[in-house]
Amino acid sequence: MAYLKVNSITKQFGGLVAVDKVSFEVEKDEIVSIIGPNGAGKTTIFNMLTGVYGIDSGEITFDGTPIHNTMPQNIVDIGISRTFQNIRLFPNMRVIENVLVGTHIRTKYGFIDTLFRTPRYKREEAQKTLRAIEILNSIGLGNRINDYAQNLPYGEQRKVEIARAIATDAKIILLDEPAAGMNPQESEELLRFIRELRDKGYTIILIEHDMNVVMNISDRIYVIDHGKKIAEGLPADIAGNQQVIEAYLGGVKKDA
Amino acid sequence: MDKNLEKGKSKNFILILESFIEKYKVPIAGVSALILLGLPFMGFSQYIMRIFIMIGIYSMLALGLNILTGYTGLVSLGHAGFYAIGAYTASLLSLKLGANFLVAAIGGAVLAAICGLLVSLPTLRLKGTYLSIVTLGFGEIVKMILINWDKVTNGTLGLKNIPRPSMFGLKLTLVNNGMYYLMLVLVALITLLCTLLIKSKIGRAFMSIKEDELAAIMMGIKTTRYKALAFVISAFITGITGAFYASMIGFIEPNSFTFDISTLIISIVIFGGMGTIRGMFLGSAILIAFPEVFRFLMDYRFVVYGLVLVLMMRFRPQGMLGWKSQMPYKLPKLVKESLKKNNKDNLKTQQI
Amino acid sequence: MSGILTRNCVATVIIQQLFNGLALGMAYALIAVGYSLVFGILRLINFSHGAVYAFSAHIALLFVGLNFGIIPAIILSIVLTGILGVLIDKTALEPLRMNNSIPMASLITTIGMSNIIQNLLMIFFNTERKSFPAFFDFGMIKFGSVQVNSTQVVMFVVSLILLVFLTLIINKTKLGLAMRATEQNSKAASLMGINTNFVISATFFLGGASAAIAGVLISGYYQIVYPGMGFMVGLKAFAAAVLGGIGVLYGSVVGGLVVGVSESYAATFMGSSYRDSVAFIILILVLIIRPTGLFGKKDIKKV
Amino acid sequence: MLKISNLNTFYGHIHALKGISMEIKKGEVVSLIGSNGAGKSSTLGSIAGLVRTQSGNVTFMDKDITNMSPHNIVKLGISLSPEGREVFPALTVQENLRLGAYTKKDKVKMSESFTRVYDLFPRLKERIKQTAGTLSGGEQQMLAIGRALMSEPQLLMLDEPSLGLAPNLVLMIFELIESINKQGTTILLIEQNANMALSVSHRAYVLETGNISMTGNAKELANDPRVKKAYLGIG
Amino acid sequence: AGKTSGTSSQSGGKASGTIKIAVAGPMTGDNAEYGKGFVNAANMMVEQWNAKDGVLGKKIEVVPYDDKNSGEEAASIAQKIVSDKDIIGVIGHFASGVSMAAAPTYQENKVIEISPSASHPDYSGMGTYIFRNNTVINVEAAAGLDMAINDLGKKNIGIISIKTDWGTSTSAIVKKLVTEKASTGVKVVAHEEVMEGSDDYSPAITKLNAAGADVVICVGMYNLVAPVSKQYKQVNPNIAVVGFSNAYSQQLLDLGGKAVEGLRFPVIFFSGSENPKVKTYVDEYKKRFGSTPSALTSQAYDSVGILLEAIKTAGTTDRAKVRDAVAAIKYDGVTGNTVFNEKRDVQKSFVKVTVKDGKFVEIK
Ligand SMILES: Nc1ncnc2c1ncn2[C@@H]1O[C@H](COP(=O)(O)OP(=O)(O)OP(=O)(O)O)[C@@H](O)[C@H]1O
Ligand SMILES: Nc1ncnc2c1ncn2[C@@H]1O[C@H](COP(=O)(O)OP(=O)(O)OP(=O)(O)O)[C@@H](O)[C@H]1O
Ligand SMILES: [Mg+2]
Ligand SMILES: [Mg+2]
Repeated sequence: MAYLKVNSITKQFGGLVAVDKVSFEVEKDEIVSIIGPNGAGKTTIFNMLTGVYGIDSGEITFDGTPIHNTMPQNIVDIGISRTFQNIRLFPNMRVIENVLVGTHIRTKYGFIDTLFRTPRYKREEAQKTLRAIEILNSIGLGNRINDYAQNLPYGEQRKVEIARAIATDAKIILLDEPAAGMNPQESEELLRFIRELRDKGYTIILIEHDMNVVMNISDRIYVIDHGKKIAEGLPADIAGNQQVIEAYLGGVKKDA
Repeated sequence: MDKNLEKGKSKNFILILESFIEKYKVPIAGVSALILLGLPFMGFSQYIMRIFIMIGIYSMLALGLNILTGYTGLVSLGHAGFYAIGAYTASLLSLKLGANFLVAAIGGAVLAAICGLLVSLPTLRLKGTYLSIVTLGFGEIVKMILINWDKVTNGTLGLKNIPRPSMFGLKLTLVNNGMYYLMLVLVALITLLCTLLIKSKIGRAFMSIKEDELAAIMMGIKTTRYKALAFVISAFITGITGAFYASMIGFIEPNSFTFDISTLIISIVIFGGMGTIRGMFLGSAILIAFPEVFRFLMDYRFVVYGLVLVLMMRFRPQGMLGWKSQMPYKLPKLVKESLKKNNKDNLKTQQI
Repeated sequence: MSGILTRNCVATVIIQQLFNGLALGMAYALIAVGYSLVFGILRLINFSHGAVYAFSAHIALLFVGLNFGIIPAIILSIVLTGILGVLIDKTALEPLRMNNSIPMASLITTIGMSNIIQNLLMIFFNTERKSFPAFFDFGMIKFGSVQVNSTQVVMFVVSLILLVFLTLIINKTKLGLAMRATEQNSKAASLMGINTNFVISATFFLGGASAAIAGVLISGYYQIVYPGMGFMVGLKAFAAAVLGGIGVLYGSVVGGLVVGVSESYAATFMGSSYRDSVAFIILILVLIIRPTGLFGKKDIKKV
Repeated sequence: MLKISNLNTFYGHIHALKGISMEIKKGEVVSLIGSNGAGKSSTLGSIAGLVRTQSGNVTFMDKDITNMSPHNIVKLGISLSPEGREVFPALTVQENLRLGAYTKKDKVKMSESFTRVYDLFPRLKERIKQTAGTLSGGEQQMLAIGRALMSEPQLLMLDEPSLGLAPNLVLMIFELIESINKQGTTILLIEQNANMALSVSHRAYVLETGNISMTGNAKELANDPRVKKAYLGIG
Repeated sequence: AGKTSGTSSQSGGKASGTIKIAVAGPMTGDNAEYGKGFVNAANMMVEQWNAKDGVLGKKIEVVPYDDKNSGEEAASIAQKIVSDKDIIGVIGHFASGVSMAAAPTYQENKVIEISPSASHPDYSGMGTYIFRNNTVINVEAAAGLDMAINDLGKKNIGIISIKTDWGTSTSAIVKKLVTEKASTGVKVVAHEEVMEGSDDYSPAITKLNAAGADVVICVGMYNLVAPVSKQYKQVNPNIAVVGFSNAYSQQLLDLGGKAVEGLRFPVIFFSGSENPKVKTYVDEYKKRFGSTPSALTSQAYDSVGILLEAIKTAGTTDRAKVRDAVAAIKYDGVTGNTVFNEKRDVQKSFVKVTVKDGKFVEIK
């Protein structure tokens, strides 16, 4: 059975069917991309996966257990973590604190430990801080740990968000347009980083409009249009798929 | 342009100030402790000593509210309610059951905390203003209960002759400065409590809720639980302060706990610098001392007081001491050690 | 206590109090609208509103005292109170907006403003209760055993007209559209060519003017004026505004009426000492069921 | 048409624009490229009056508009589709667009503008009554651009218009830029996708940490090795 | 309107050439009128003494203190007052609760507190230095009730009382007194407590009216009595209203207008009195402050006189001796003969007053 299995999920807003019986599967250690025109329902799928929206019908199973009735605050615990299409950091906290919040659920000390600064508190705080520094180093923000998140340029803020998602020790990471607002060089770096993540054993689902990123990195691609899945397959198949070209990619690229 | 250069400087100034404090923190702490402990011997009148105690009381109240408003972002306009609950419960425990101060104060604080929980539970879904108005309502409802529940609270007549605390067989009063020292102990304990909480995953969870609740939820933080916790801790601190206040003043009535008290506490929090601990002391020192110092203004006293609030917000909206730390993040000791070791290891491997 | 009352009496009392409550509620609604307007545009609880309301009554009284005649006095009061609203914004709040300071700073500013206005009123008008002319008393109107005070009818009708008028402004005029845009995103609004500071000032003017109308009506009803008159009324009107869904004008009306009527009944059947908290008890119950008040819209923020 | 000289802009202590000067002639498409945090958006903000400048000045059609308030600048015929979309979340698509034409009095022209925007973005027409806050990211971007077009400005400033748009729409946006330029609108463009931006522009400025480091003909810049390396991801 | 013209001095510490009297009460806030009245009265009295070379050859000075009518502020001020060695005594504070919050500090530091307004039975029991120059509620309650039952001949009594310490205690006493007279057919048909500062009394009135009250005993200040009379007369023009002495002030007439015609209440001070002492006092007060002094203001006036007289009798500023002199005093002032009993309370005789043609007149 697939690692993450989405079976015919539907979401309606009033009369609008934003996601219409969409099914897909993700295997462990895969990078799967979801692409599709604006308003196709991609972000909505992420919101359903993470419990932000309840699903109207269908089911989602992760590692064999159904998760579609899980509250959003419990999704991370199960092992799914995400970034947002519009960056949502904790702007007045430092970069390292942002990432430490990500480690929150993996930090087990309690109220009493906090008040009495028990060895357990000290040990765990140290462990998690080291972990946060390690993640930030690996994403290239090692020199930024002391900065307040809001003072970072856009591209770096995106990276902090990814770092924070990784810090939850999630097994699956959902990235919603991580390369938006990055220039070609920066998205190149990002590409490298996402690959590294996969190699370290993370499973990644990616929403992205930057075809350079999508085609280079994805193991498989699903295409959504008007809430429905219209294609799936290897990058090369998708790039050549007539329906996808019409609905999404548009005419011949000018600058290919 | 000049103005901005100045701004740049002031930023540097904060860094310099902070490094200075960091460097000399032991002597600074020592001297402040000495001054605080020595105040009663400096020949101040009882009236002045009483103002010091009031400043201490409001520092505690501000510290309590700061947990909720400054760190968690939940604006309470009804903290006078928790204050009243602490004061009344403790007073009743000592008047009717003869409980000693410690027991009475903890009783008051616990009941306030329970009320904090009760207020928070149904209201945690509420956002911003909606939450604020509920807390405001809570404060008014507490007052109504105090007024109408004559049998227990003695209604508008209030409670009189609330005993002073006695410790080790000594009755603490204003005259023997016992109340002053008890205040210092309480302020120290509450400050410690706040500091410990803030520098932990609990504090970070509070702050993340303030910054972006949805993002916090998506990080797996059980925001409802933490918001309730913030309420409980805040109410607990406020309740204990109420108990102390009652035993200091000896007489409480429903009108001691009006909406004005709630707004005064929140003004102190913002005036001092929301989300900082240092600001609470300065904020209460200024706002409590102000009406006393400016008694000579007579009728205009509270006009000027209002003016001070307005001007302060105009020129320092982040509060007197409300700057964000410019110092590097304080890494836990263990982390620093292991980072050092790693560096050395790296060097070694490089050398080899 | 109600054991003393006979059944017939109870019915009379119930109806009588309904009228009392409705008139009072309409007045709350008018004040609530002021909170709602300002909140609607700045997301700010304007704590100075109660003091502004008290100011209006004193100004009217001042001009009555100077023999201006009641109608000119009222008009002057409405205009001057509107201007006071604008002044509060221009002197204290606009600079804060320019600095992009935290919302709490504005809140404290309005608390400070409230202090200033109320204490100045006390200095210039003294604290004692002063008599205000009953300028719209046309005697009692009887319906069977129930008597309705003509002042109550006037209060109800005038308030209603005013509220309809304000609702029209907000929903049907270009100014209204500009107000809603400014509320949503003032930066974008200015990029659309909207003079946001003007729009905000206009809102404060409307808020002040409606407070003045409420002030004059209520003063004429009770015939009492004093500097502290705005405090409790202000808090309850604020509760009414939130109850109805703050920022929604007709919500303020319903909220005001609910508060007014329930307060009257609570005072009658539970005792007057309960009246001030009823508003809040109802408010809390409503908010538990509907977190944004009766008619409030949820904040739309897409994930 | 637009002239900026020696502009300095600060955010608190951050010196975001360090004395930049540039000029845009009527009928041109000029793009502004530079990496994250270079000061591109700050430049547009300074022109539109959103950000106060400390020194230097901005003139638009020989009128000094330095530190004028945004709503007055809009009236002169400058329109900005800002970074981060900035739609009115609780208002409907229709109302958002209506606000775009706030400065216009002519009812007929306004309905023409509506038709034009809905033709460009049929998706917006489908969502006419939906509140803008619930639109998808890309739909909001369309709305922001559409809204900027509503006032039929003389100078249109677009801050990363292609952000979050699907590839087909990105192509459409660039076609749109060319076509409205042909109809006489002057355009100032910021794009991360420097490649495409340069391909539709006449001239370009390169911003580096608050300074203009290069300027010139768009085609020439696109072939400049430094630009290629830093912004086009080539080499 | 009245102006406070006291010279205020904040200097504390060493004894100097003047004798100081503190006047403490609300100078700001909702009840500022009362505190200011106290200060006006004190200044008038002190100037008279100073014109005659003060007391013990020293000038007298009035020092006003603002307690905002809050117990907390009062306690703070009390500390400030007791740390000024020149202050012999305090005239104030205003509300019973506030006076009681400050009393322990005065008692501990042996400073005389004479409240012209506190009426709570427990107040003077707070200590040997704590005096009251206001009638205790019981006496006044009996006087008011007497007017309702005997003078007006009413039997169905309704009570509206203000929910403060004073209002609660007074109305309880009135009720008790009525029960004692139950055999004569008098009864309390309804009792409604109202909140201070709520201007709408219609719920209470509706209930009293429905219960068939033919006389209303209105336990509150002028700011309760006037609106209640007004609102009640709209519902029942024939209702009789009886008030208490602290409703006695010019504002009652201003505010009540026609509605307070026929209102009756007992007072110990009557400004329209033929007594020449009272007449000169009232004229002088009117001249200086533009209004008629209220009962409480006049009691403050006498309180200052009592304190100064006691200092003179004691022949020293030693507070303990002055205290004894106050306790033993027989003072003939504008509010009648003042003698403190062993509980440090006063017993005074009442004058019955009613409102006629917009004026207070004595009922003979
Ligand atoms: N809360 C909501 N209420 C109403 N409609 C909604 C809501 N959320 C999303 N929609 C609609 O559902 C559709 C899908 O939105 P979604 O955000 O999933 O698109 P998307 O595929 O992520 O697009 P983009 O690439 O532009 O981000 C859109 O047309 C949007 O307008
Ligand atoms: N509101 C602000 N407060 C403080 N600093 C800011 C603010 N806006 C921008 N900055 C800073 O000013 C500099 C220039 O920012 P600007 O947004 O103009 O860059 P940009 O070139 O548009 O970058 P991006 O490609 O990320 O949009 C950056 O260092 C940024 O951090
Ligand atoms: Mg999306
Ligand atoms: Mg930018």
